[in-house]
Amino acid sequence: MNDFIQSLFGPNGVNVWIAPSSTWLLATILFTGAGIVVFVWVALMSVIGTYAERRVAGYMQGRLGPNRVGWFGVLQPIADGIKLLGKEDLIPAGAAKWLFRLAPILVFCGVLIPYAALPFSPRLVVSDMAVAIYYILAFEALEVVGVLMAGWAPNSKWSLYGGMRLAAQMLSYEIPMGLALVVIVLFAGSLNFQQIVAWQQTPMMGIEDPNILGWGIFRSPACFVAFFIFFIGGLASAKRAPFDLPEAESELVAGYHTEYSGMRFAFFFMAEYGAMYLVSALTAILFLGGWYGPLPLPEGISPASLVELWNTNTAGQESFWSACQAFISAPVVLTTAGAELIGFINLAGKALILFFTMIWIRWTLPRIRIDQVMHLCLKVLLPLSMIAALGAAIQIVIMN
Amino acid sequence: MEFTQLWDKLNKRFPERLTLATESGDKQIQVKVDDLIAVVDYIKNDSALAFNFLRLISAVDTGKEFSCVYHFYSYQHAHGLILTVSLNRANPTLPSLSSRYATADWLERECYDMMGFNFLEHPELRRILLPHDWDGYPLRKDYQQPAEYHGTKH
Amino acid sequence: MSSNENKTAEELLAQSISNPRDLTRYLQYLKIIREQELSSSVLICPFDAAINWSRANSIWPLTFGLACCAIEMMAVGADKFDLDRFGAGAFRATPRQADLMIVAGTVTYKMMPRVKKLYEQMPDPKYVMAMGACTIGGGPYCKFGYHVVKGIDKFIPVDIYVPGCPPRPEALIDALFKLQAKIAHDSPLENRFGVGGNG
Amino acid sequence: MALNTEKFISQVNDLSAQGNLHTEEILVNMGPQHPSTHGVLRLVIQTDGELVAQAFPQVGFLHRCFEKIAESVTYRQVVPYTDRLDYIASMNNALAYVLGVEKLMQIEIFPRAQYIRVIVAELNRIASHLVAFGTYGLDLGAFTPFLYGFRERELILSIFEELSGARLLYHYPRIGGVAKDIDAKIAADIRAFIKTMRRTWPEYNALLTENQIFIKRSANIGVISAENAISYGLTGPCLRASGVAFDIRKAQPYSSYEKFDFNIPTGQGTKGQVCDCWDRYWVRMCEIQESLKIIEQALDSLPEGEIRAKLPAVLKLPAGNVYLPCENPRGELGFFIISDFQPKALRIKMRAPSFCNLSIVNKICRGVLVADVVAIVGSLDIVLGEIDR
Repeated sequence: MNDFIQSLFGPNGVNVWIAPSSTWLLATILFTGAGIVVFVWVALMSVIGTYAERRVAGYMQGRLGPNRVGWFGVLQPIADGIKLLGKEDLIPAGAAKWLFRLAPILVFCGVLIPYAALPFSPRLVVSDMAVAIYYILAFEALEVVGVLMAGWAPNSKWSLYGGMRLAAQMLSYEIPMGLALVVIVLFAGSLNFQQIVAWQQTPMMGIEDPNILGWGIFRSPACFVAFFIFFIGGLASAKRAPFDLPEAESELVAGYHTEYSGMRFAFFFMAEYGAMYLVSALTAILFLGGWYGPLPLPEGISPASLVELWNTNTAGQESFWSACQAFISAPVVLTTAGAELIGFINLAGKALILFFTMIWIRWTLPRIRIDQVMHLCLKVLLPLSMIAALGAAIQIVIMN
Repeated sequence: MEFTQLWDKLNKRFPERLTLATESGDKQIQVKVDDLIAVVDYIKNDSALAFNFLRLISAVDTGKEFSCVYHFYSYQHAHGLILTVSLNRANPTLPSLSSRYATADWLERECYDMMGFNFLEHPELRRILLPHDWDGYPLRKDYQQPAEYHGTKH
Repeated sequence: MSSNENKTAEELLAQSISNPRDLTRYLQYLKIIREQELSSSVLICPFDAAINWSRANSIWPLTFGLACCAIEMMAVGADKFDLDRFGAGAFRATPRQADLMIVAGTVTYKMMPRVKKLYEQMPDPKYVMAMGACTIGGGPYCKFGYHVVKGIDKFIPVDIYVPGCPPRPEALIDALFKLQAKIAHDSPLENRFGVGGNG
Repeated sequence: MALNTEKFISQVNDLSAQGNLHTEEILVNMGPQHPSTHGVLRLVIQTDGELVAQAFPQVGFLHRCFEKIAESVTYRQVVPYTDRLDYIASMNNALAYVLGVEKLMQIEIFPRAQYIRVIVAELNRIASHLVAFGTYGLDLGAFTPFLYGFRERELILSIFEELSGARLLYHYPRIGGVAKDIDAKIAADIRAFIKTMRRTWPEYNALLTENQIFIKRSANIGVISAENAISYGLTGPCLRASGVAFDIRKAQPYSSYEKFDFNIPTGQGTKGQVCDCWDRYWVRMCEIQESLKIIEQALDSLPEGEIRAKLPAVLKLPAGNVYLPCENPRGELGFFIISDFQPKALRIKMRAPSFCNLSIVNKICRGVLVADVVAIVGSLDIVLGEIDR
């Protein structure tokens, strides 16, 4: 049973803090708990996202965003959410009923599943997989299937256009985005996020602990180019700003979610902001050093699983309660928790900065046409990413 | 080119078939229905006149009879010309200018929609402003407002 | 601000009508009503209050500009009179995601079936605001306008009438407040399940 | 990168001819309620996938029977109805009507009233071009320029509020003069507006005009040749963008426009071919600068004197007809007034520039993408109030 869980969830399963090698039932409970935590995080991102989007848009357009609902308008997304919950459950007559209901679920899963491999801090990860990047890219394609379904199901011409446009857009941004990842993987030598961030901590050009200089971007010109290609591909995958063609407000009325209302539309809404955070967190980890950021991490202890940590620090305590207190106050646990927290602050900070730039880009740039998206991605970004990958390979051969 | 030179040139080209309207304000030239096309071709293609801009087609119901007023303008020579064609009330038909001026297509459809003029060889003469199942031509002097439309009282 | 306790329910009701967004005063109003067992029809259970509060503060209008009033509606959405402050700034293009249909401009007989279809396409709790004299009763085109519908309440139910030709942006924002007050005193759960309210 | 549509369409056709690719053209209804149709215009588009085969504009959803009303009310009562025709530039409509009536009555207008009318008409032209700038940006997906445009427009609206008491439909030009005089405070506000407008004009260029995506979306799209423009009766910025330097304020000056010097911006095809969407947009932006110059000159040389002529209570115009074209922000707008010595007009026919500007949509929207149809209709800057009358 043990090796089965470890094979499923990662080579050094031993340091996976929440998947101790114990019974199958405990694992499922813990993973559903983790799933709920991730769902709450995505919901929180959509709450922060809608609020930030309307306030930032207001600020950039010279007007105030929502500021009357609760303190400085903070309750505005909650009011939107409850209102959307209370709307009528409306399915158009000519729609394919089951596909119509399934589409938002698929889109939301397409965004939620990749969060399983996304670390929030050095050890705070649902499952630290060996093939994390591959897993994330694979399940992002699931979202596209959902949107195509949402495009076709309601039998309305506008959503059909939205779905077709996303298919064309997905085909064009996936390849350069994948190649941009190849550059990082070539350097880091592994698909696992722990190794990638560890690679960004290794000394570079003589500097022992290159805090910021060690980031992925500054490692080599190939990575620098790959960063921009990846971020543009990320914008296209989250259907944001210049690439928001599938739900083009001014051309296709509202693109693929024209016929959706109420809670189903809220799922599309949450999926959009979830995808935005996913892409910005991914860029932060791969190119901006993940949790190894400006705030220095305290010297964490050697990786040890939770159970091992528990046994050493609570030896000889009678009651469970005093064992917990001892465990919490144990110095080694405090430093580990401290490392987690600072790591989280580093990573989430960078991700939220990229989150803000996405919002910023949306409210400044006009939308580009669908054939220009394909031209940009296939004729400009693709050769660029190929050259970057080639450059990276040559650099590695030269270096060692 | 002053209106008097214009009038002489046209009169020379079409002897005693044009009459000068007598009202005050802008000078109008009265043209008969059947030589409207000839006059329009002449003033459009003649280099000295070169009226290439059909500014306005207005359908007028003076209570006694219908008349269709054309305003022309020439960008090269910067002079204007107004032609009027009077039609009988029973069956107002006149040739369409849409083959010569593309803007005439919509302007004539509006005259048909509002006043019921029937333009011959117009590509698709149907209502442009009012709904297709609207009965009557509103700008005629003897037009009565419909009591209700599709069930909505007036 | 005199303390709220000795205020009578009517005063608080009036204040909460004028300012439904203020959560605290609204809850005090509910507390007083429950204590003094006022007439049951006014009693609104907390769940209704929560739903009403969220619906009142997140009204998404439908971009549906017809004529001159549409330009004033755009001006209300712009910088000087920002409608987004009250949560009503997200103009949705599709009727499916809109709660409020602001009919801004003259409705003609040719446009009437479309307006009716759009109204029917909007999901429930939907509200209609007749903006401008033309939508209320034909406006300047009432006497001789053969093609103008004399007032949209002939074919769709209207919640709020905003007089003016075109009404000033302040009038439109005041109409939004009145609509919020109207929503704040609805009782969705009671209508739906007959529970809550006069329990 | 111009999408080579002919080659693409021919490929699709012979593929479908060989029977292995069955494509069907669908009719898409960019219906009367659509975020980017500038009001209640219905565009029935016959598309083959994203490629547009035909685009049929359908109008009449806002037909408010102006011409029937104009025959049923007296001359003075028609002025408020002319405000509601092109409701974004209502000063210019009322000015065109009032000038027509005064020309038929052959009465002399005081120079001060003429100058005030010029100032007010040019201010309204700037406000209309700001709305056109904003909605064109909105059509291409840029939300922020719309708000910038409205920010400056609010300054103009506050000036008009002091002048006429209303924000959008003013009833300010009256037969025989204007309603209220420009006092020192309003003149100072206008000068302040000119200063802010000159400061923020480069901001708009940075935001939209020089934006690469905007240029890619509007250059070489919706190209209208000069003959097509003239044959379809296009006037105003759409005509001038095709290279025809014709402006009624210069060609047939009215209301003392001949006293001011300003030049007429025409399309040079700086970013693509002559008279593509970008040129029409750029001609409007340059016209804002020209209007600022006119207002400045008019304010500096504002003569003293009366602002309104004494006219009898019931106006009886001599029998006759008049057509006086004026330069509206959207093109040549004029009222053909026929009177027969009655208090009410026999017939008033209005030339609507947007009506003719819109008629060319079907010709230039063939073989373009759906997104370009939106850009083309946006660049023509139509207002449905004056199309449907």
